[in-house]
Formats: sequence, C-alpha cells, structure tokens
Amino acid sequence: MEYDVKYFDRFVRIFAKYLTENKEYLTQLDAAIGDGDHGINMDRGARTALERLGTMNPKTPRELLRIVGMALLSSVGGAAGPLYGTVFMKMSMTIGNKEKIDDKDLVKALENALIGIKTLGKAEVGEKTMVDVWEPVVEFLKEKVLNEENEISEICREIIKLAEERMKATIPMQAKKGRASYLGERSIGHQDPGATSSYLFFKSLCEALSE
Amino acid sequence: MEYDVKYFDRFVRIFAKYLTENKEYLTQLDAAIGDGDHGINMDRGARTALERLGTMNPKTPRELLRIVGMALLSSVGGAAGPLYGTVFMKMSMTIGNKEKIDDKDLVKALENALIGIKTLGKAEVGEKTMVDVWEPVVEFLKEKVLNEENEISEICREIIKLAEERMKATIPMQAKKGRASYLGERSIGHQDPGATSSYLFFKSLCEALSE
Amino acid sequence: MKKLINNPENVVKEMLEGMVAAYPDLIKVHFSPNFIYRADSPVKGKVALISGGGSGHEPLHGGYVGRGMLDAACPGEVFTSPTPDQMYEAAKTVEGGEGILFIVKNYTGDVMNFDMAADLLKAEGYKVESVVIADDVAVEESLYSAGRRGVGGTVFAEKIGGAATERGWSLEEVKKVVEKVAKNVRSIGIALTPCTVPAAGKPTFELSEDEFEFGIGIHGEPGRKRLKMKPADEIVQMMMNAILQDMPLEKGDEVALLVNGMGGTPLMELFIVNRKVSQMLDGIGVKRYKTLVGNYITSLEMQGASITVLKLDDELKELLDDPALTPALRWKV
Amino acid sequence: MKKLINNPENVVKEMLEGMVAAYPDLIKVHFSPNFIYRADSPVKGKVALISGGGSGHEPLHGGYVGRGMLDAACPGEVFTSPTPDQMYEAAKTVEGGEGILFIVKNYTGDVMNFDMAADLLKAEGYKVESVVIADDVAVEESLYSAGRRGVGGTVFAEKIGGAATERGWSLEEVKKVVEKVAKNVRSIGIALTPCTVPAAGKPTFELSEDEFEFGIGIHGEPGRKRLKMKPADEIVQMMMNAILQDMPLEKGDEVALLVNGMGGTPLMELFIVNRKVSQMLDGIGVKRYKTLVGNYITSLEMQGASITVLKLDDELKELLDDPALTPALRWKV
Ligand SMILES: Nc1ncnc2c1ncn2[C@@H]1O[C@H](COP(=O)(O)OP(=O)(O)O)[C@@H](O)[C@H]1O
Ligand SMILES: Nc1ncnc2c1ncn2[C@@H]1O[C@H](COP(=O)(O)OP(=O)(O)O)[C@@H](O)[C@H]1O
Ligand SMILES: [Mg+2]
Ligand SMILES: [Mg+2]
Ligand SMILES: [Mg+2]
Ligand SMILES: [Mg+2]
Repeated sequence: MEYDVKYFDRFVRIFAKYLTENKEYLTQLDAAIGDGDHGINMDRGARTALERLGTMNPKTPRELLRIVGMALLSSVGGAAGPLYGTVFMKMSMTIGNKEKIDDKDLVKALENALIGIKTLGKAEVGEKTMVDVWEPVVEFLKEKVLNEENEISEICREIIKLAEERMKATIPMQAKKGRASYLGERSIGHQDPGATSSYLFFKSLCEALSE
Repeated sequence: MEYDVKYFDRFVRIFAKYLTENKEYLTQLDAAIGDGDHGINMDRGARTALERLGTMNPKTPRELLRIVGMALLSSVGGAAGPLYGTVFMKMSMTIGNKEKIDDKDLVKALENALIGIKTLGKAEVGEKTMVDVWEPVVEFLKEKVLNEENEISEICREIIKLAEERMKATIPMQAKKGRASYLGERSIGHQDPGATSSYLFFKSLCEALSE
Repeated sequence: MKKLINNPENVVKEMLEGMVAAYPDLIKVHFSPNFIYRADSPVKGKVALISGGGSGHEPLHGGYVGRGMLDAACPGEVFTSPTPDQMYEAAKTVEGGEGILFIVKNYTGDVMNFDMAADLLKAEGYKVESVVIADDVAVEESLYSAGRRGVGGTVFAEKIGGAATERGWSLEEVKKVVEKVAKNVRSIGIALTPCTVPAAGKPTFELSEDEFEFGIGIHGEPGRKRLKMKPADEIVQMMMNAILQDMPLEKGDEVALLVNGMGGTPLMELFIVNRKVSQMLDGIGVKRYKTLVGNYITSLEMQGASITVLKLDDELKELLDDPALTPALRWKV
Repeated sequence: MKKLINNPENVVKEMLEGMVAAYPDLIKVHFSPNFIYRADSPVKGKVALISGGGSGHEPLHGGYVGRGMLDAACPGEVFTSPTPDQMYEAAKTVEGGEGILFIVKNYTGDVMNFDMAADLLKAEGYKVESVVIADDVAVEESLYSAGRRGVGGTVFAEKIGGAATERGWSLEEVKKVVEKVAKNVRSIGIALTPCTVPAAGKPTFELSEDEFEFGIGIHGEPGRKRLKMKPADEIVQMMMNAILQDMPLEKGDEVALLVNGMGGTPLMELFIVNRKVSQMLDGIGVKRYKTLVGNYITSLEMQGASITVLKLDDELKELLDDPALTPALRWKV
C-alpha cells in the first residue's frame, strides 16, 4: 500500500477522535497513578492539531506530520507533549520530501519515532510507560514488514491485538519513569495512561488504512 | 427566704452545669441566625467561673458575684460576654456588703442587672434578644415580690414557665439587635440563643432554692 | 472536621506561639490576656493604633501589627469578639503618650467589648477614641438593626490609620482620617463553601453543590440570598453592582481595591475575579490606583471571595503609599 | 465542582489577565505563548532567571517575577508542564546579554519541555543553563525512578538565584549558587483534602474524613502512605523526622524555613504547624534565621501543608536577605 497525505490526514483525525472520546478515561487512569491530566492534555493537543490542519491545509505527509508535531509540542505540555510531539516530528523528518511512502518507509518512520521517545524519556521496556507499547509493536512491524515483507494492512489485527496486550501488560508493572514512579510499589495494579494513548495511536494507524 | 453565699454558689453551679450541658444546643441555635458560638462562649465562661470560684473561694454574695462577673467578662467574649458579665457585676454592686439578702433584695439586684443589659445593648422587648426573657421576668418578679410580697420560692414554677414562654416567643420575631439582625426577615422562625441561655439563668435561680 | 490542630481549645494560643516564632523581629505576643504587639513598643510620641476581633480571620488583625499599621491586635476566640481586658492591657503596653485609637469592626460584641475597655482606660486618664468600620453592603443599612458588618474595609483603615500615626498625627487627626476611610469604603462577599469553627466541629452552615451564598459575613453569617451557582463573571457583576449602587463612582474617580479570599480559595480564582472587577471599573472610567489580591481577611477554610472598594483622595493615596512592615503587608520597606 | 471560574478552558488566560491588572507596575504578560515577565525587561547586563511549571500552584511561579527574583515565569495548563515555545519566547524577551538560567522542578514533563526550549535557544547562540530542583523527601531517591519531585525548595531557589542575578553574578556563578540551594533544601507535604483540576471536574483523589495523605505531591500525587488523622504536633513530628533523616542538622546550623499552605489551609493552622516546627528545631539547637508562613506553592484549594528546610551558609544568608519586589514576596524594598 501507499501512504499519502490523505492517509496521514485520516490517521490524525481518527487518533484525534479517539483521544477526545477517551479524554475522561485517560484522565482517570492518570489520576490513579499520576496527576490526572493525560486525557485533558491529549484532547487539547488533538483539538489544536485539527485546528491547525484546518487552517494550514498541508499538501505533503512531511508537512502534515510537522504541523501535528508542532501542535502537540506547543499545546499538550506535561510529559506526553514532548514525547508525542517528537513522535510526529521524527516521522516527518524520516519521510522527508516523498509525496507517498510505502509500508517499509512507514515502519522506518515509526522506528525513528520510537528512538525519539527513548532518547528523550530514557525509558526502557518494563518501566510502565508508552515505551511498553511502542517497542514491541515497532519490533513486530520491523520483523513482519522489513524482514518478512508483509503489508501492514495484512497484519492489522495482530498489531492492534499486540498493542492492546502490551498496554494491559503495564498493569502489573511498577513504574520506574514519569510521575507514576513516585508511587513506588503503589503504582502496581494500574494501567499506564501513556501506554493507553499509544494503543490508540496504533489502532488509529491501522484503522486509517481502510477507506 | 434568705439568700447567702451558699445560695449564690449553688445558683452559679447549676447555671454553669446547664450551660455546659446545652453547649451544643445553644451553639446550634446561634449557627442558625448568628455565628454559631453562643454555646461555646457560655460554656467557656461557665468553666472559667467555676475555676475561679474554686481557687478564690469567696465568702460573700457580693464577692462571689463579682468573681463570676469578671470571669464572664474576660472569658466569654462576643455579645454575651459583656452582657452576662454586666448581669453579675450589677447584682454584686446592688447587694453590696450584705451577708444575706431577702427576696426583695434579690429582685432589685435582678432589676439592676436588666438595666445594665439594656444600657449596654440598647435593646427593647420584641427585638429578639435576651431582653425578651429578662424584661417580662423581672416585671413579673417586681409585681409578685415587691408589690404582692410573695416569696420567690412560691412562684418558682410560674417564673420558669414565663421565661420559657418568652424564650419561645422570640421564634416568630425579626431580630433588630445583635448579629441575627443582619438576616432581616430571615431571622424569623428561629429561637434566640441569648434568650435561651437567659431562660437557663432563671431556671437555675429557681432550682438553687431547693436544697 | 479535619484540621491541622491539636486541641480545639488551644488553637488561639498555639497560633500566637507559631506566629511570634515566625516574626520575632516584628512582633511580640502577650498571653492571658492575649494580644500581639509591635516588637518596638511603646513607640513614644505616636498615637497607638489598636484593633482586634475574633480569631479565624488571619492575617487580620495580628498580621497587620508592625511599623505603619497597628501597634497591637487583640485576638478573641475563633469568631468571637475579644474581651475588654485584652484591649485594656494591650493599650497600656503600647501607648506612647499620644492617646489610643481603637479600630472596631461593627459587631455588637466587638463594639461592647471595646467600649468597656475604653471606659476602663478613660477612667485611668488615657485619651481613647474609637472608629467603627461598617462597610458590608450585603446588610441593608437601617436605624433598627445593628447596622452593617465591618469586613474588608478594616484592612485599609488599619493601613491608612497606621500611616497617619507614623507621621505623628494627633489622635483627633488620625481618628478623622480613619473615619474618612470608613465613610468611603464598601465591601461585599460571597461563599461557595462554609467553614468549621474548631470548637464547634461542624460547618457553620450548609450549601449544596450548585449553590453559593451572596452577601456572606466573615463568620459564616448567612448573606442576602442563596443562589444557583453562576460563572465567576456574573457573580462579580452582582457583587460590583451591589457596591456601586451603594457608593456610585464616576469617571475619573480613583480607588484602592481589595480582592480578598475567604481562606480556602485558590489564588487563581481570585485573579479571575480581579480580571472582571478591573474590566468593570475600567469600563466606567474609574482608575485603579492600587490593588491587593489574596487572603487578607478570611473565614478559616471557607471558599469564597470578597471585594472591597475604597474611594481615594490625595490624602488617602499618600497614606496608603506610606511604608508598612508587618507580617502580612509589606510596602516600601 | 464549585469554583469561581468562567470556563475551565480559559482559567490560565483569565488568571493572567487578572494578575497583570493587579500588578501593572511589576509585571507584564505575553499570551500565546503564555509567560509573565518583569515590567522592566530586559534588564541589560544581568543573567535572566526563568522558571515555570503547571498552573494551579500560585503564587508560584508568576508571583515571584520581579526585581530580585525571576525575570520570567511560564505557566502551563493547570498541573501540566509548560511547552517549549513558552520558555523559548520568554527567554528571548527577557534575556539581557548574560545568558539564561532555567529553574526546573523535577518532573519528567517539566524537564523535557525545558530541555527542548534550551536546545532551541542554544541553537540560536544563547547561553542556557538549567538547575533542577528535587527536594521532596517523600519520594525515596533511586537511580531507577524519575527521582524526587521539586516542591517548596523552588521558592528559595528563585529568591536566592534572583538575588545573585541582581548582584550581577555570571551565569556560572548563579548556576552554582542555585545548585547549592538545590543540594541543601528538603521538603515534605501532607494533605487533608484533595483538589479539583477545573478541566477534570473531579477531585484528583479521595480521602476519607479521618485520613490524611503523608508525602503528598503538589499535583495531588499520592504520597508515602495514607494514615489515620492525628493531632498537628504528631503530623509535624513525622514530617520533620522525614526531613531530618534525609538532611541531618546539627546544633548551631542555621536554616530558612517555609511552612507552606496547599491553598485551602487556614493561616491559623499553618501557625500551629510553625509552632511545632520551631520547637523541634530549637530543641536540637538549630537557628531559625528566617521563616515564611503562608501560601507560597499551592495545589489549588487543597487543604494541607508542606515544610521546607534550607540549610544556610553566609553566602545563602546574604542572598536571601537581598531585596525582592514581586507580587508575592516583598523584602527590603
Ligand atoms: N520518561 C518517560 N519515557 C516515556 N514515557 C513517559 C516517560 N515519562 C512519562 N511517560 C509517559 O507519559 C504519560 C503521562 O503523560 P501526562 O499525564 O500527559 O504527563 P505528566 O505526567 O507530565 O502529567 C505516562 O503515562 C507515561 O506513559
Ligand atoms: N444589643 C443586644 N442587647 C441584648 N442582647 C443582645 C444584643 N445583641 C446580642 N444579644 C444577645 O446575644 C446573643 C448572642 O450571643 P453570642 O453568640 O455569644 O455573641 P455574638 O453574637 O457576638 O457571637 C443573642 O442571641 C442575643 O440574645
Ligand atoms: Mg499526567
Ligand atoms: Mg454568636
Ligand atoms: Mg461570636
Ligand atoms: Mg501533568
């Protein structure tokens, strides 16, 4: 499949819709082990991104992703702002000037986004952050798409399932990074909000394929 | 009957006991139309008075009433402090050096206490204050004891009944003096806390007779 | 009731101990009877300015003891007027030979207790005068009531009166200028939640989740009316209208503003209130000469706010600007 | 949720409008991106001191903008770190040619956002340094976590850092002295009630009528443990023990104290806390050089308190004593 500006526009709109729909839910998760703003922050970011897309009407994937990245960076705040901002900025930079990209390009973009997250947040798998969803999903994509040359559309169900599993797998973890780490053992038993929004990220990425 | 220092000691102890027992009740009445401290204030005054009586061990009615008056003045605060302080100071001054007084002397002391209350607070009957109990009771005593030469002990039941009636008669009144007056018409429908503690005053005065 | 206290009976004493521990350079505390006084008292050749009232309104009055404001403050029990012996002893401690001015908030109890103290002092030959502050427009003025309550205007009265004493004005002059403040100041308050007097252990009143009390007193006395909750701007509009109806202001008038928190209100909300107050005054061409935003006269942990407007002239402006060095108000020092 | 606000989405903007209306002589406000800055910015020949963080902690940080403290403060949404564009624009507005020091409270989000802003500024040739404040002893220090939270120590860092910039110290010198503050300051907080972020509309946590949270964070983050309510003196003892275990003090040491309210705590209770804190320090022969009691770093309307102890040396004492003229802290001016 080929991914053009229309695809990324669909993706961002679906992601934004999920964030807004899950504002309360994400906020509740964050209230349990953080400061109760993740949903509010991501919703504000989603609305800012849509607003800017509306007025700036980007013509290329790179431009669109940069606008979204800057919107998140300058409106989300907290930990999630720089992290998700970086995701979109890194994707934008990886894609470069191409009008359309293929499955492998998209995976490389996501791989760079993950590197961005880890460079910034210095978190590893198992520390109860969004990395717990991102790293396994990106590894899976690398294996399936870069090595085995599958199309993403063929493995969509598995991606969503994996993301969901890994999101849930944060429940028994003790947080070692971010605000939840202040809780020590008391962070165990709660699902990580950032892992949850990351699940929504990959779900949106897949759902944007159809149509 | 004759009223000696023992009588006044009994009276003050009964009054103090009633105030402490009714701390919550008086406070609740004051919360409805005032600032919710009348019971707390009177209880503090009662305890201070008993404490001072205990250490100072007065030998005459005058001394005892002065000690109680000063205790109330310097510990009750609010509107009730100066008013009840004045009551006991005026009674003390009226009784003067006598070791024992008779019914008529006691009525004159109470009459002067009422004058003290009215001079200080400038309240008239019908303004929803302690005057609404004090004035009718003192008038009744003057009639029955000074004119008709009854003993107080004979008319005790009537005194208590009258005080209670007049206390209850403050319910439909609109407050014109004190903190409750800020409420305007909203003060209607509540019993005045100071009238209530005044009822306890006269009740104690009567109950101290027996024994 | 959950409070950071030990024993409800000792809150005033322990508060005073904590206060003097914090500001040993500014204030001293006397116990039994209780009063807070300037560390450098008595200041010779100066009128002594004394106020007092129930506790629970902190920083009022103790927080305003110091250079340029009060010489002494007499704290009663929580929400209960102080007793005459407090003002009597305080006055004797801080009097500097030029007489004593009492600033009294208009509550029956306060007035009676200060009057009794004044009588005691006069009997001993002291010159004593009193000014009663009655600035709460929530209470309809009437000959047949205790009159208006004294609230936020007291802060300005203490600031300006204190400046006048510091300038060496005579008792009559100080009294006159404090009376001018009393005449030109208006306040109104609202509450979103009640507060709990430690000794009572129960909230002073109840207010449901969607109501506020318009015209609340600083002791939780019910106000003018209970209303359904509204946006801040609408509440402020009602408050300002009540003030402006009582003391009309004209284009070109200058005012000092106090946007005051009741103790439990986030500063954020007070600034949102101040925004609308300022917009309304700007809208009618009234100049905001000076603005205070914060907890200046409180009701324990009550959530709510009050607005105080003082109409200024040149004399009041100058005195307002004079230095003050107190625990709660510092100015040009 | 009952609050004196208009629309939860506009609270920060409207707060800033109300703030600048109150202190036009001291501060200015820039919108989109939001920052508060000294009215006389840029001050040439002086290091620019900038801080920021989520809103809802007022007066932190905006209340500390002015002579002798911050050059600019960047308020995020309520309880949410500000974004890099805020610090970037603020720095460009107030930079006076001698570089920029960021004071950052240690939260992942704050650190990341300030770092990004620093990178942007460095790319444009500005000298930028950061000091991270991590003084909350409630959080066990560990290599494997985000480290300790930054809380009350920030107030002293801003005061002392600001004094150093005002004295014309170089960026390196200012950084060094702020690091000294960071190293010698410890805090701990407790909460009796939660608070409600306007946009969330629900309390950040729940606490029953007979419990308090020991080691609470300023965003309502749960603390070390939830305990049955105790008398103030016992709670203070626990708090001070946590601080003194982490930073032992000896006879003769001198400290600056901050007894801080979380926003909804009556001043009376803070003084009762200060009483016990002072008694404990006196008991071990530690000298209380300076004490602040009040709402300095809050969590909206939360009821509770925090204690901050800064160990002083001569350099810190001098800088602490230097003048400050800001909305929330005034000293010798
Ligand atoms: N160091 C980190 N690396 C990766 N992700 C992180 C890190 N710190 C926090 N996060 C993610 O950010 C989420 C919290 O985001 P948010 O609530 O918006 O920010 P904040 O914690 O500043 O309030 C966490 O649930 C976690 O997934
Ligand atoms: N001017 C007055 N004259 C007589 N009694 C008064 C006057 N003002 C108030 N009172 C009495 O005082 C009572 C209130 O006392 P208290 O609650 O102790 O004082 P405060 O109103 O100062 O809190 C009222 O119920 C009323 O009976
Ligand atoms: Mg969060
Ligand atoms: Mg009362
Ligand atoms: Mg009272
Ligand atoms: Mg946050």
